[in-house]
This record gives sequence, structure tokens and C-alpha cells, in this order.
Amino acid sequence: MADVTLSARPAFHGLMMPVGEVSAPGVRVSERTDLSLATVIARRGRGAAAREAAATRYGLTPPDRAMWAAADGLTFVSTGPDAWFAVREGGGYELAGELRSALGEAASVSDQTDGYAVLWLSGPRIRDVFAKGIHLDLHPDVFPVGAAAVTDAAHIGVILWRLADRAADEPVFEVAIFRSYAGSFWRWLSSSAAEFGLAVDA
Amino acid sequence: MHEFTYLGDAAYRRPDPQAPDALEAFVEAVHTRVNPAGIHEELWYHGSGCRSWLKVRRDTRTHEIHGASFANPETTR
Amino acid sequence: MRYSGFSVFMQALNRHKGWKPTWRDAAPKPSYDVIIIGGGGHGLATAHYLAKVHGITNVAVIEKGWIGSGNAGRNTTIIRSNYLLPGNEAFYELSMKLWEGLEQDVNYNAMVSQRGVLNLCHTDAQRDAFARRGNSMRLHGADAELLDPEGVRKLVPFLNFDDARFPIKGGLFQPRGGTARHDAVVWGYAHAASERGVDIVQNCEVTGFLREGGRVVGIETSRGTIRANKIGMAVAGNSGRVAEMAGFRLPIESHVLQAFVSEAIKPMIPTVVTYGAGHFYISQSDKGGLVFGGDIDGYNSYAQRGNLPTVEDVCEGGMSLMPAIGRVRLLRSWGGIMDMSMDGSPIIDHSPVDGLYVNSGWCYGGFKATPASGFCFAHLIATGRMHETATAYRLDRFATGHVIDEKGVGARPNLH
Amino acid sequence: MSGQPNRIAGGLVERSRTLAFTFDGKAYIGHEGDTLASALLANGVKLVGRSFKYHRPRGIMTAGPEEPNALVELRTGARREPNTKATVAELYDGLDAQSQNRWPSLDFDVGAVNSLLSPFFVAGFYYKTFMWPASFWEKIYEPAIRRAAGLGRVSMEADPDHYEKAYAYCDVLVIGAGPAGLAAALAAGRSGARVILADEDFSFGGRLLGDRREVAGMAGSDWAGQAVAELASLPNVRLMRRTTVFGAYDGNEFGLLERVSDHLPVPPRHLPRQRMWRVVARRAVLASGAIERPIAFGGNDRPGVMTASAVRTYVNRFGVAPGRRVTVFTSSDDGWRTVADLRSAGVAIEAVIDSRRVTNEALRESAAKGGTRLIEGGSVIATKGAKALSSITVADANGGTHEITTDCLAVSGGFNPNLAVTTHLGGKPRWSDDVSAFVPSNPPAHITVAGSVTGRYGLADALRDGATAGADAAAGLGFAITPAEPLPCDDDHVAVSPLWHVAASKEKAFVDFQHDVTVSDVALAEREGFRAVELLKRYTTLGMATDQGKTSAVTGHAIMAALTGQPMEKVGTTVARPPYTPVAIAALAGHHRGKDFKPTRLTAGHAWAVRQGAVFTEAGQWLRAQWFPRPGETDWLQSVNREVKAVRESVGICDVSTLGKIDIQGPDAGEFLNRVYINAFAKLAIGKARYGVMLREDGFVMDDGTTARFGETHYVMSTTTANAGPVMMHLEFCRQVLWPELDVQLVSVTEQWSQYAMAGPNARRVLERLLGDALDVSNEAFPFMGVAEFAWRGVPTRLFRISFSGELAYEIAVPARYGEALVEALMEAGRDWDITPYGTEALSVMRIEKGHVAGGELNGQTTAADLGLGRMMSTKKDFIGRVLAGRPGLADPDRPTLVGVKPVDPSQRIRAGAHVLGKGAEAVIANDEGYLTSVAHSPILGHWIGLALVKRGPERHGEIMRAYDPVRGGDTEVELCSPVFYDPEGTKHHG
Ligand SMILES: Cc1cc2nc3c(=O)[nH]c(=O)nc-3n(C[C@H](O)[C@H](O)[C@H](O)COP(=O)(O)OP(=O)(O)OC[C@H]3O[C@@H](n4cnc5c(N)ncnc54)[C@H](O)[C@@H]3O)c2cc1C
Ligand SMILES: NC(=O)c1ccc[n+]([C@@H]2O[C@H](COP(=O)([O-])OP(=O)(O)OC[C@H]3O[C@@H](n4cnc5c(N)ncnc54)[C@H](O)[C@@H]3O)[C@@H](O)[C@H]2O)c1
Ligand SMILES: Cc1cc2nc3c(=O)[nH]c(=O)nc-3n(C[C@H](O)[C@H](O)[C@H](O)COP(=O)(O)O)c2cc1C
Ligand SMILES: [Zn+2]
Repeated sequence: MADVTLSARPAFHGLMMPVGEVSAPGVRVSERTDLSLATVIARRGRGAAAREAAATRYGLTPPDRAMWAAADGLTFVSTGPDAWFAVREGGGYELAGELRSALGEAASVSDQTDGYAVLWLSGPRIRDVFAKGIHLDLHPDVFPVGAAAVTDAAHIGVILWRLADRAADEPVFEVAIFRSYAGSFWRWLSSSAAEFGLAVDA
Repeated sequence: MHEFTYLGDAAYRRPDPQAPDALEAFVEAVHTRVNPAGIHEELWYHGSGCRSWLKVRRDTRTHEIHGASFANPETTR
Repeated sequence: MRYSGFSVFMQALNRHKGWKPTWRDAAPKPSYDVIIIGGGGHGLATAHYLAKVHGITNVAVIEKGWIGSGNAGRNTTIIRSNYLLPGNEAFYELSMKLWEGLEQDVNYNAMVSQRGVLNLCHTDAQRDAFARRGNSMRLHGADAELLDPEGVRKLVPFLNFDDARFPIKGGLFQPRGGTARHDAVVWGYAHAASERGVDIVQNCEVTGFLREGGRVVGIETSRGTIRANKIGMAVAGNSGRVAEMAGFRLPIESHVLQAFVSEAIKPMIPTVVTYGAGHFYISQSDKGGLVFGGDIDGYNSYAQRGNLPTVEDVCEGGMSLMPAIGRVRLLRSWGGIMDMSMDGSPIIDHSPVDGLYVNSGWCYGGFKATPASGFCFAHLIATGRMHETATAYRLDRFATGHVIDEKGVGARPNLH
Repeated sequence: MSGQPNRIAGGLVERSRTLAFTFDGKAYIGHEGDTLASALLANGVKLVGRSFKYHRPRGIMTAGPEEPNALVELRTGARREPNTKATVAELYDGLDAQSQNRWPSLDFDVGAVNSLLSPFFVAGFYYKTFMWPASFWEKIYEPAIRRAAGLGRVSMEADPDHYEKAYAYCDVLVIGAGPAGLAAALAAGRSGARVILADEDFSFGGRLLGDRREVAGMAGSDWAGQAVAELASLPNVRLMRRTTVFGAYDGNEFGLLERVSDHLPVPPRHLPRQRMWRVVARRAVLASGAIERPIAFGGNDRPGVMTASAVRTYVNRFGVAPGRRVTVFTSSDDGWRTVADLRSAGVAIEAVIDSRRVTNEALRESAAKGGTRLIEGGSVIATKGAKALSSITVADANGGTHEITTDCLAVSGGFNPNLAVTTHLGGKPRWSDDVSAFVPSNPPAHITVAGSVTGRYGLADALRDGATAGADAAAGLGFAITPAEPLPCDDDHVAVSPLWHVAASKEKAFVDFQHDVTVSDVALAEREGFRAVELLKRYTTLGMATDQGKTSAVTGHAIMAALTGQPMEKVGTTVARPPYTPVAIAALAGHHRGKDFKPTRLTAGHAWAVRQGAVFTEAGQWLRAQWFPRPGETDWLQSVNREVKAVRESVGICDVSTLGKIDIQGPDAGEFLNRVYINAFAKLAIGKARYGVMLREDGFVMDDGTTARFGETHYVMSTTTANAGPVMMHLEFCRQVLWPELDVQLVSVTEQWSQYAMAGPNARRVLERLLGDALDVSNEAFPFMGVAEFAWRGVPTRLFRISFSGELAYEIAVPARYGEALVEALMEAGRDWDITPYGTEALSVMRIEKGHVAGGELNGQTTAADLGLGRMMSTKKDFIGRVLAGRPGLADPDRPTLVGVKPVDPSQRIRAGAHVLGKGAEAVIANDEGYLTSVAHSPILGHWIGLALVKRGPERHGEIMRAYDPVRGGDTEVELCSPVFYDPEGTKHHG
């Protein structure tokens, strides 16, 4: 028995159905199941040290404002004073351990790879959809590429960050929510996006 | 507002539990409130955000906010 | 002036020319035996019982605005005695009894309406907690019924029984609970007190205390100094401010509570209903408006107004419980300043300053207490001793640990 | 279907689009661009409603949201909407409206007898009557009053429509799109500022739509169209029609209601009926105009009596003549605009009555030109007509009276600035003698007023004020303004001499039309001492109707001022409160109703549990499997008994993922735990777990749970499901506020792990089969309270040997995406031992059998000592709550303390919530000695058992008492006993 592998069930499994008119959808969405996630909190008074250690090891400086910074598939999203949400492409459960050894005594790290579910969202109407639940000004001048926020969406806590645009008028956001909320989040997202058309990307 | 939770007077200090009058000091600190009509420096928790405790100066008559800072003196940002 | 159907009939013949003021709008005299600060329900009731029960009629009620301008004039009018803890239940049951005879007592129709109060529960644990409370009420001689979902459905068939996020598992029903017309309570007590000689002084703000030898002997007001040997404060949300004038602090914080009324509609809600899974309670006024409310906004405030998140929270609760009110329009919202105490229960006691008595800490449940509060406060002021039914409401209970914490949340006033 | 007898030429309605509608079952037609009111008037319908108290016949009085009379029930079935103002209901094809507050019909309304009884039904009569006998109130008087009161009827069905909420942000919010608002939006919009322009109307233009004015050399409505086109072309401007700004709130926030689909028969698929917006605006320009006020004279409520500006609106905007022989009664120059516009539209004018001596020659001439009869210094003292106006009686300046036949009386009593939004944050309006009205004073710093709302009523004022306010707002935020030329327009007459009340009237003169408050009611209130305007309001209900006194309050206050001889500034005015116009409750709830009231949290194994047919229960926001019924089981107790037995006899599994898990890391993590728990943690060995209890600072128990140590600086705390959030907040408070000097970091990892408890004598066997050689789980290698982290089938796995059930038990956790796979693997591994999934109910039975405390005992009112955990309180260290736990009230040995209870007759059932009285003691509170906190049926013992808090309980084992449960008809003799019913030696979980 010991050699059997376990099958994974993504948080949004079975939920993601397109809604509304999707020939030219206002919003496209897909679940990022290929990410490793971790919370990183600097030890007392070690914020600068943690940022330096990351810079040395990964060639990126975790931001000290509500922004993200990325290099080589690793992103540090700021989630508070000297606290970050680390996201790495590729998946697996090694990220936390690696960060722990990279940052040493400068930070505490917790694996959150399955703690959060992450959605990738884009489309010309994505801001209009977010406006139906997120109390945050996402105007491109106020929330530029590189910006990040921790807030609520329709009573559900979210970590939100803006990636580079896909094309003109195709802004891209990623949103992380605690995994258990996937069903409720989807109900809000799909009903809010219905008028614009919500397409699900594989 | 609902992203934040109010706690009370920011002047709250946990009394010295070893002091001879610790009991009275704790009774007082935990229960008695200044409750001013005017500027009040108070604690708020950013629960659905960065989870920081903040000190907020607010006018209790108008709800006007006159500044905020991290309650943790060691938080620099 | 005596009120009755007959007097209305006689006045109608006279084109209502003969009516006299419901209460005398008195100018302050230089001194009184007793001064009550605060012309809300509690202050006026205190004056009434001082005069009626204790024969003390040289009394002034000092009100900074017009009587009833505080919480008495802005509450959701729910009266009930469905408390759990001994210190509370006996007191609120006394209040209930006084409500039951109020109109005849004060010769004013305060429209005390015993249409019942239904508290809904949504889990088995909540139902057991309600049972504990209902049993406690019965032990106190009050009325309480534990309803199953069918019983609830019979009483209020249009609740969300089918699509609810939190299913209705039953409810605690107090048939004797209900509502009273809040303003009429104020006017009724004012009428009765005034008829017995009490001076009701409006537009007179207390700004300080007169002291002699460590005790208070009078008050400074916007209309001059007024002396008295005994002074009771019943200023609800302003307790902190008035206590500060007397040089002490209370285990009280002032928080804003909003309330709401809808446009008037034909009778819809037969009883008072409170939601157990969200902050929402509702009844229908005799005029037809749905009167409803929810949780306090949660922050210290003297502004008498609140904010949208709370409005939304209340309406979300309302819609999830009663989806049939969706197209009813909210007509008006307002706020009151709640004297939230550290255990959620009131204080009726001597203050730390001689000659000054405290009546405070009513949180958002003090309307129902109005008669008993006045009754017990009058007793304390007249006799110097706590009324036996209100002995638990001591100020030193925080020091002794004999707190009366119905919700079990401790010294977090905004959670009570 | 009849024609539209009163439809005249002109107007802005789309005549090519004919819409059919019904009122009280009768079919009519109107046009696109009509309101229900304009369409009714076009069809000659005058009687549309009945008043609140006297059931007087009422018609359409205004053309806006201030309407007090023309309220209808709109739509049918579950969409029926009571109290809809016909004056703002946009006409759509198929609209179905009913009159309300009448029986059996609008024409013949029995309730109208109230009018005959009106000598008794004066303000406040009920306070003085109906007191005897006391019992009659609920049975007789109150039901009668309640039935008579109220207006429209609710459908009593769930609202079938969908609602939304949304947030928006802008630099400048312009409220109102009349000339002032349009000018403001243009000025701000041209600067590049982010502008939102909102108007409650479905067309932009404000008074420019209802008046015949000229702006920039063109018709005012054309200019408005042009301005709107320009605004629409600016990408930084958002135009929001049908959107009411209903309130101003803290933090520069405004509440807006957008009626997305109210002009359609039903909302289109995927669109809400309405959308509530919360707009954060750095600046706002309030250009909400002014509301015309009526004059109180006898019979001023007869259908056909209207405000003069409304008459104008019907003529100019809707192409409808509200009457065929119109009379104008005015105390202001603005009434003369109505005269002029009626004349231009070719509507016959019977007479103009100006309460003033008309000093303005231009006005006199214009009347003369049309040959209209002019009565200067006159006033209307009475009206006639059964259900619609037929004539009026006018008193002239010399004491003469004139009977004038007329079917429409246009009344202009001056204007009240529509300033409600300026007072929502606490501002008080100021009385202005210049314009005889309350005007805004000191609006909040971020709100500027412009146009008629300021009390400057000229069109030129509006255009100039608006442009200035818009430009200033944008400039103040750093946007560059290009100065614009002032817009030319035709000139204004705006003088008014207030006439509140025609004293010579004998008949009822209404102040508040909807609530039937008359001039004599105000006088009665004065006589009875209700002189403060707020008392006047509450005693008479003046201004408390659905229109919130928009046409009545100030008039009532002015009458009170006259009665008391006080100046208006002294009398003041009542407080306006949000919402500015009523808002559907569903709109304020938005998405969050029904199943979406609160988010639902589901564990990773939820779908699996659903497939097993689990019954779920709420645990905070979580759903947890309560039990797993099997075919043939007819009640929950059978299922639960089976599940408990399976665990006690073999092995069972239970999803415990919902318990809070907090990673506590850092060099001071141990010290931190020492300070928050009553017992010691700093010395907990790595690889071990310990049960801990934490108090609030006031000494009462806050929460409990086990905390495991995984490394030198790494602990994982578990909390109860319900308290996970509050505990996190508490710990962050301790860390950040109380002890910032501690180097400790906290983060919730609840969701990272899917965790299952596996309990029962065969648990280890199953585990061995499951884990293979991934971990040695022998008792020696992995003893009670051991914890381990290891890799299993390629994923990080945690194992805890902790037991809530009292059996040999483990909790195993894997990353959540494998939660479903884990439970399937557990079932597979346990097949030979008949492994049984169990729910929270069986979990609860077993913990009660073991005397473990949980929700019923951790109710925030108990101390550690109450729960029999007093000895855990360390005497060697300080901890949160230690000092105050020593208060006499908490340390009182008489406090109810944890015991077990069992029925003396084992066949009897007991229930949690029953109170404990002495045996044979009378059921009064003095004999109350405690209560049952948790109860379960123990299948092992074969009877019901319970935990209770009883005074000196632990000293009283063996005593027979009474479990008194009158609300459920229970009264059972019980024996107090040890709270540990099962395996008191604790050998099982050590085994
Ligand atoms: C929105 C809302 C809903 C509520 N719902 C309910 C409910 O359903 N059931 C229930 O039981 N309770 C309810 N309450 C609580 C209840 O209204 C109050 O607890 C109770 O009315 C308080 O007592 P009071 O009437 O004497 O206070 P108030 O009416 O506030 O009286 C205090 C008076 O003191 C005056 N005053 C203050 N300072 C001074 C001074 N310096 N000088 C002179 N006068 C001064 C004030 O002007 C005021 O009139 C509610 C309260 C609010 C605001
Ligand atoms: N001659 C007079 O005595 C007199 C008196 C009053 C007004 N007027 C005329 O009225 C016009 C005044 O122009 P103005 O721009 O100040 O007012 P306006 O009445 O033309 O426009 C106000 C607009 O604000 C909207 N509105 C009001 N409150 C709102 C809210 N809370 N949310 C959304 N929309 C809201 C209304 O629907 C309306 O379209 C001028 O033409 C003026 O001459 C004349
Ligand atoms: C039980 C109750 C019913 C009310 N009904 C109405 C109502 O029908 N119409 C109305 O305009 N206001 C109503 N109000 C609200 C009052 O107008 C007013 O808002 C409240 O007394 C607070 O005073 P304030 O808004 O002047 O501060 C009601 C208030 C209460 C307490
Ligand atoms: Zn924050």
C-alpha cells in the first residue's frame, strides 16, 4: 500500500463553470494549482535582515510597501509590516523549508501551499467584478502593476496582487483565499461576473 | 470600518502582576474607561488585512481620524 | 389633567381647546430635595416613583434637550424579561410586572403591547442554551416556552425555512414580552410625575457639580446653579461625561447603536422576532413601520449616528431571515449612544462621591428596564439602600468579581 | 383602452413608443419617458390614493420624490412593492399598479368614515384613551389600530430578484444633474479628475427638463443633452442615471442606490434589480436643487391641487395638462413661471391668485397679456369636489370671496433647499430670512453645495455656482482648470414672501398630507406642550411618513413658530437622516442573503462526507458532519450509538480539520505560550503535545486546546473551532501590544492541513497498515501525547497522539488538497476493522463520557476551577488572567463546579439546559444550584449522562438531585457523580 500515491483535489474542483455570454468574455479565470505558498514573517527587528537575505539568495527584495517583487518564478507579496506571502511556480512542499534555510534567523516561515487557493483572473471587466465585493480602489493609477493588498471580498479575506497586463485592457490579478471558502467565493465571483461573461481557462 | 475591530483605550498597559496592589491595578485597567467625548487614542485591529494592531487618534464626537500608527512600537513601516 | 375616552370626547365637542400641557415645562428653582439628571425614561420614572412611592415630590428632572431626546426616544421598543442570570432575571421580571400596570399607574396609554418575543436558535447547542435561559425564567416565575421549528413556523410562517444559511432549529418564546411606544413612556412618566409636583426642566444642561466637604450639594447648569442634597444621574450614553464632571470614572464606554424603520405597511409581523445567527431583531410598530436593529457599530462614539457597514450587516441578517421584507423600503436610520458596561449589565448604586447616585450601564437593553430602573433607583435615593431586586447591580462587582455577564465575553463592551 | 385625453403637444416623452399599463385593473397607455404619474394624468386619472389616517381621496401633488399622496402598490405576486411613488416610477410596458390603503375600492373606501370621526382622531388621541380595561389593548384596540394603519401590503413571499453591492472611488462626486450639477461635472470632468455624476431621475437635466428655460442660446433641455453628451465622451467621467445618493457617511463615503432594472418588467438575466454603491469621494458637489412647498389652506389636499412647479413639469417635460382649467395660487415669483408655461402650452388659466401685492410689473403685464384674472393679496380658503377638485373659494385682500371653477390648482409656497445630505454627518441648517428657508450651513469639509440647494434659486446662479464648485473641487485636488466663460441664460424672478398657512380657512388645512397632520394638530401639540419641533414631530407624526416631511416639515415648524411667537432660527428644524429617499432592504443586503448570508467553509473531506450521506451541522462558518446515517437507521440516535460503539469497540475516524491551528514561531515562542496559557509550556519537549487552557485577562476561561512542539522555536497551537478567530486576535494583541519585546511570530495554518482523528482500540493497527514504514507508531516509539512530522506517500504528514474520545487515538494531517485522498486511504486501511466514520455528535458523546469540557462548558462564564482545571493554574509563573481569577467572586468555593450527572432511573432522558435543584426542593430560583451543560446518550453505559455545573459539585458525588427542565416538560431525579464516566483510570488512551 505504501507505494500508492495520493490524488490531489484542487480547491475549486468541480466549481468552475462558465457563466453568461462567453464569446467575448469580460473576465477569464483559472485556478493556479501549480504554486507553492508560504507565509514569511520577519523576526523581531529583523525586517531589513530578512529582506537582505532574500535579496542575496533570490535576487529580489521583498517589498516594504503594499507591493510584490518577483524573480525566477518566486514572488514575495507584501501582506503587512515585515510579512510576506511567498509564491513559487512549480508546486511542491519544499518552498517553506527552503525559505527557512535561506532566511535563517531572520524570519519565521510557514507552509501554506494548501492553505490558500489561488485564482488567476483577467479580462476587460475584471475591475467591475472586483468592485462588487472589494472595498479598494483598483484604478490603474492607484493600483498599478506591482501593487498588492490584503482585504475582504464579499466577507471573505483575500490577498490580491496585480501582475503585468496580458494585453491592452486585459489587466491580470491573482487572488488568494483560504481554501475552505472556495465554494462561497465562487458563488460571489460567478454571480458578479455573469453580466460580463465569465470564461474558465483550463 | 468592518475590516477593523475596535478594542478600547490605547493607553492600556498590563499592570505589574507582582506589585502589591496588583489586584486593584488589574481591576482598574481591565474595567475602568476614560470614555472621552473628544479626541481618543484607541486600539484597532486590522483583522481582515495585515493583522496589525493600530493606535488611532479619533474624535468620538465626529468620528474624524487624526492619525494612526502601529501599536507595536517596534513596527517601523 | 385626567385622560380618558370620555375626556377626549368632551374635548372634541370643544374643538380640543381645553387641553393642558401633558407636563409642566418648569423653570428651575434654586433648590430641591432631589435632582435627577437626565430626562429620559429612567430619569422620569425615577421621579415618578420618588413622588408616588416615597412621597418625595420636591424633585427636579434636569434635561439638556427635550425629554426623550436620548435613547428613550430612539430605541427599538422591545420589552421582555428573558434573561439568564439571577441578578438580571428578577430585575427584568419586576420591570415586566410594572409595564403590565403602567398605563393605569401613570394615566397615559404607552401602548404596552404584549405581542410576544421570539428568539430564534439555529444549532442544537444554542437551543440548549435557550432552554437553560427559559428554565431560569420559569424558576423566576416568568413565562417562557421553547418552540420547535414547527412552533416557530406557526407563529411566523414567512421566515426563511427552506434556503437558510443557518436553519431555524426552534426558538425561545416569551408571550408576555412585546413592545411599548417609546415616546409615550417618556411622556406618560413625565405626565404622572408632573401631576405630583415634580419639576421637569428642559433645555438645561448639567455642566458641573457643586461640592461641599467632599460631597455634592448641587449642580451647575446652563440655566444656573441648582442645589440638592441628593442627586441621581440617569444620563445613559452620557454617563462617562457626567461622571467625569464629578471626578470619577466608570466601567462604561459609549458606543453607537443604530436603529431603522421602514415605510409603513399593513400588518405583517405579529410578534417580536430576533435572529440567532445574525444581528437582527424586528417588530412592527402600530403605525405600520418595521422597526428593526442589529449590533452596535462597535466603536466609542458620542455622534448619535453610525455607518453603512452596520446598516448592511443588519439588512443582510434581515434578508436572510425574512426574505419577504426585501421590497419593503428602509425609511430612516438613526443612532443612539449606548452606555455599554464591562459585563453588559447595569449599575444602580451610590457613586464614589457622597450625595451622587449612579444609574447607568444599560447597554442596548435599557428600555425594557425603564420602570424597574426608576423604581429601584428611587428606592436607593429615598432610602439610601439598594432595592432588594437590584442588589446585584453594584458598582464594586468588577472588583469583587461578581460580574453578571450574560454573553460571557468579559470586559469587551462592544461585544455585549 | 382609452386615449390620453390630457396629453398635449410638446414634452420630452417618446411618442412613437406607446406603453400599455394598468391601474386598479383598468388599462391605459402612456409613452416611453413617462412616469406612472404623468401617464395617469395624461389619462385623466386624478384619484390615485387614500391618506393614512382619514382615508381622504388623494391625487398627484408633485412630480418628484417628495410626493406624499400618489403612492401605489407596483407589480404583482412576489414582486409586489408597496408605497411606490407614482411620481418617480418610470413607466414600462405592462406596468401593473394598484391603489392602496382602501377597502373595498379606491372609489368607495369604508375607511373614509374616519374622516367623520376626525374630531376625535386628533393628534395623539390614542395616548389618552384605550386604557381600560387593560386587557382590551392587545385583543381589541391594538389590532384595530394596526389594521387601519400602514399603507401598502407586502407580498409575504421571498423577493425573487437579485441585488448587488459595489464600491467606487472618485475625485469628485456630483450629486444631482440639474444645471448646477451638470456645470459642476463639466468643470471637474474637463480637468481630468475622476468624476461621478449621479442623479435619481432617469433623465439628466433637473429643472431644465421641467422648465422652459434658455441656456447658451438654446432650450435648457437641449443644453442639458449637449452637456451630457460631452460628459459621456470623457473617459474619466462616470454617469449614473436612476441613481440616488441616499446618505453621507464617515470617511468621505456616500451610499448610492442604482435602480438598474426598475424601469423594466423584470430584471434581465444576469442583472440585478438594484445595486447599492458605496462611493468614496475625495470631494463632493451637492447640487440637489430645491423642493417646492405647498401652502396650508382648507381642503388643500383635494386631488387636483398640485405644486406649481410640478404642474409645469407635467406640461413641459411630459406633454400632459394636469387640468383643463388651471388656477395658480402663489406666494412667489416662481408661480408666475407656471402661468407663463401653461399659457405657452395653450392650457386655459382660470385665475392667478398671488398672496402678495404684485410689485413686479413684468409679472402683472404678463398676466394682463393673457387676459387672465389676477387676484392680488388674495388666498385660497377652501376647495370643493367629491374626488377631484371642481372649484375653489378665494378671499381677496378686501375681504371679498370668489368662487372659481377649476380642475387644477397650482400652488407655489416658495422653495426649501433639498439639503438633507448636508446634515447626515451632523451639520445643522441655518434659517435664512432672505429666502425664507433653511439653507445649508457648514456642510462637511469635503462637500460643497451648488445651485438651488444653497437657497440661491436663479438659473444663472445655478450654472455659475456649479461651474465654480466643480472647478474648485478639482483644483483643490491638484487638477488643472481651464477657466470657462459663464453660460448665458434667460433671467429669473425668484422673490418669495412666505405664506405658510391661510388663517381664514375653516376646513382642515393639511400640513403633512400623507400622515394627515393638519394645522389644528400643530396647534393642539403646542397647547399640550409639545413645542420643540422634535416633540411636535413625534407627537403629531409630522414629517415621519414615507416622504420624510419633504413638503411638510418646514411648514409645520413655521406654524409652530407663529404659535409660540418665536423666530424660525430659534424654532429650528428636525434632523434629516439617511436615507434621503427610502431604499429597499434587499438592496442593502445585496448578495448576502439565503445561503450567501455568510460564507460557508468546507473541509477538504466535505465532498467525501456528502457522498457518505452525512448530516451536517454548523460550527461557526464551517459545516461539519454531525453523523453518518446508514440505511435502515430511522433516527439520529441509532446512527450516533452505532458510531460510538464502533469507536469504542474497534476504530472510527472523524474530520477535525476545522479546529484552529496557529503556528507559533520564534525564539520566545515558549515564553509567549507560558504567558498566555495557565499551565507551563516553555519546557515542553520537542515531539510532544500538551493540553492547555487560556484565560481572558478578567480571569475567565477563553479557550482550550493542545499545543505541540515541533522544533526548538516552533509550536503549533490548536484552538476550538468557534474560537479560532478570537484567539488569533487575542494572541496578536498579546504579541504586538502587551509584549512587543518578545520575538515571536504567529500565523494561522488551519487551512493548510486536513486533519482526521482516528480513535479506537484498533487505531494503531489501521495506522500501521496505512503508514507502512513511514513511521514507527508503536507505543514505545510514539507514546501518548507524542507528535511527529514525516513524509508519507510523498507528502508532508503530521501525526499527533492525542485523544478526545478517551480511546487509543491519533490525529493525522496532510496538506489539504490530499484531504479527500487521506480519508479514502484511512477507510481503505481500516476496512478489516470495519472502520467507521463518525460525526460531531459521536465525538461529543465520547468526550462527555470522558468528562472533557467543550462548548457547553467553555461559555465564557466559567473559571478554570469551575471546570475542574484549577490545579492546572501554575503558581510558578504569571499568565494572562491570573490576577483577576483571584477575585472573591471567581474564587468562591460555592461556585457551580463540574460534575457528572446520570438519571436515577436509567430509562429516563435528561437534557442540557436543565437546572439542578435539590431533591424535592420547590422549583423557585432560590433553590437553583446549577445546570446541565452537556448531555449525551452513552451507548456503552446504556443510559443518558451529562456534565453539569453544580454548587460544590465535586463534594457531592452520590447526591440525588432534580434536573428541572420545565420548558421541555422534563423533571428527572439525577445522581451527581464523577464527570469521567468512561475509563476513569485512563488506561485506554495510554494503551
Ligand atoms: C437604537 C437603539 C435601540 C434600542 N433598543 C432597545 C430595545 O429594543 N429594548 C430595550 O430594552 N432597550 C433598547 N435600547 C436601549 C434603551 O433605549 C436605553 O438603554 C434606555 O432608554 C436608557 O435609559 P434612558 O431612557 O433614561 O436614557 P436616555 O433617554 O438617553 O436619557 C438620558 C438623558 O440624559 C440627558 N442628559 C445627558 N447628559 C446630560 C447633562 N449633562 N445634563 C442634562 N441632561 C443630560 C440626555 O439628553 C437624555 O435625554 C435601545 C437603544 C438605542 C439607541
Ligand atoms: N425661480 C425659483 O424660485 C426657483 C426655485 C428653485 C429652483 N429653480 C430652478 O431650478 C434650477 C436649479 O438648478 P439645480 O441644478 O440647483 O437643481 P435642479 O433641481 O435642477 O437639479 C437637482 C437634481 O438633483 C437630483 N437630486 C436631488 N437629490 C439627489 C440625490 N440625493 N441623489 C441623486 N440625485 C439627486 C434631482 O433629481 C435633480 O435632477 C434652476 O433652473 C433654477 O432656476 C428656480
Ligand atoms: C419605534 C420607533 C419608530 C419610529 N418610526 C418612525 C417613522 O415611522 N417615521 C420616521 O420618520 N421616523 C420614525 N422613527 C425615527 C425617528 O424619526 C427618529 O429618527 C428617532 O427618534 C431618532 O431621532 P433623530 O433621528 O431625530 O436623532 C421611529 C423611531 C422609533 C424609535
Ligand atoms: Zn493593516
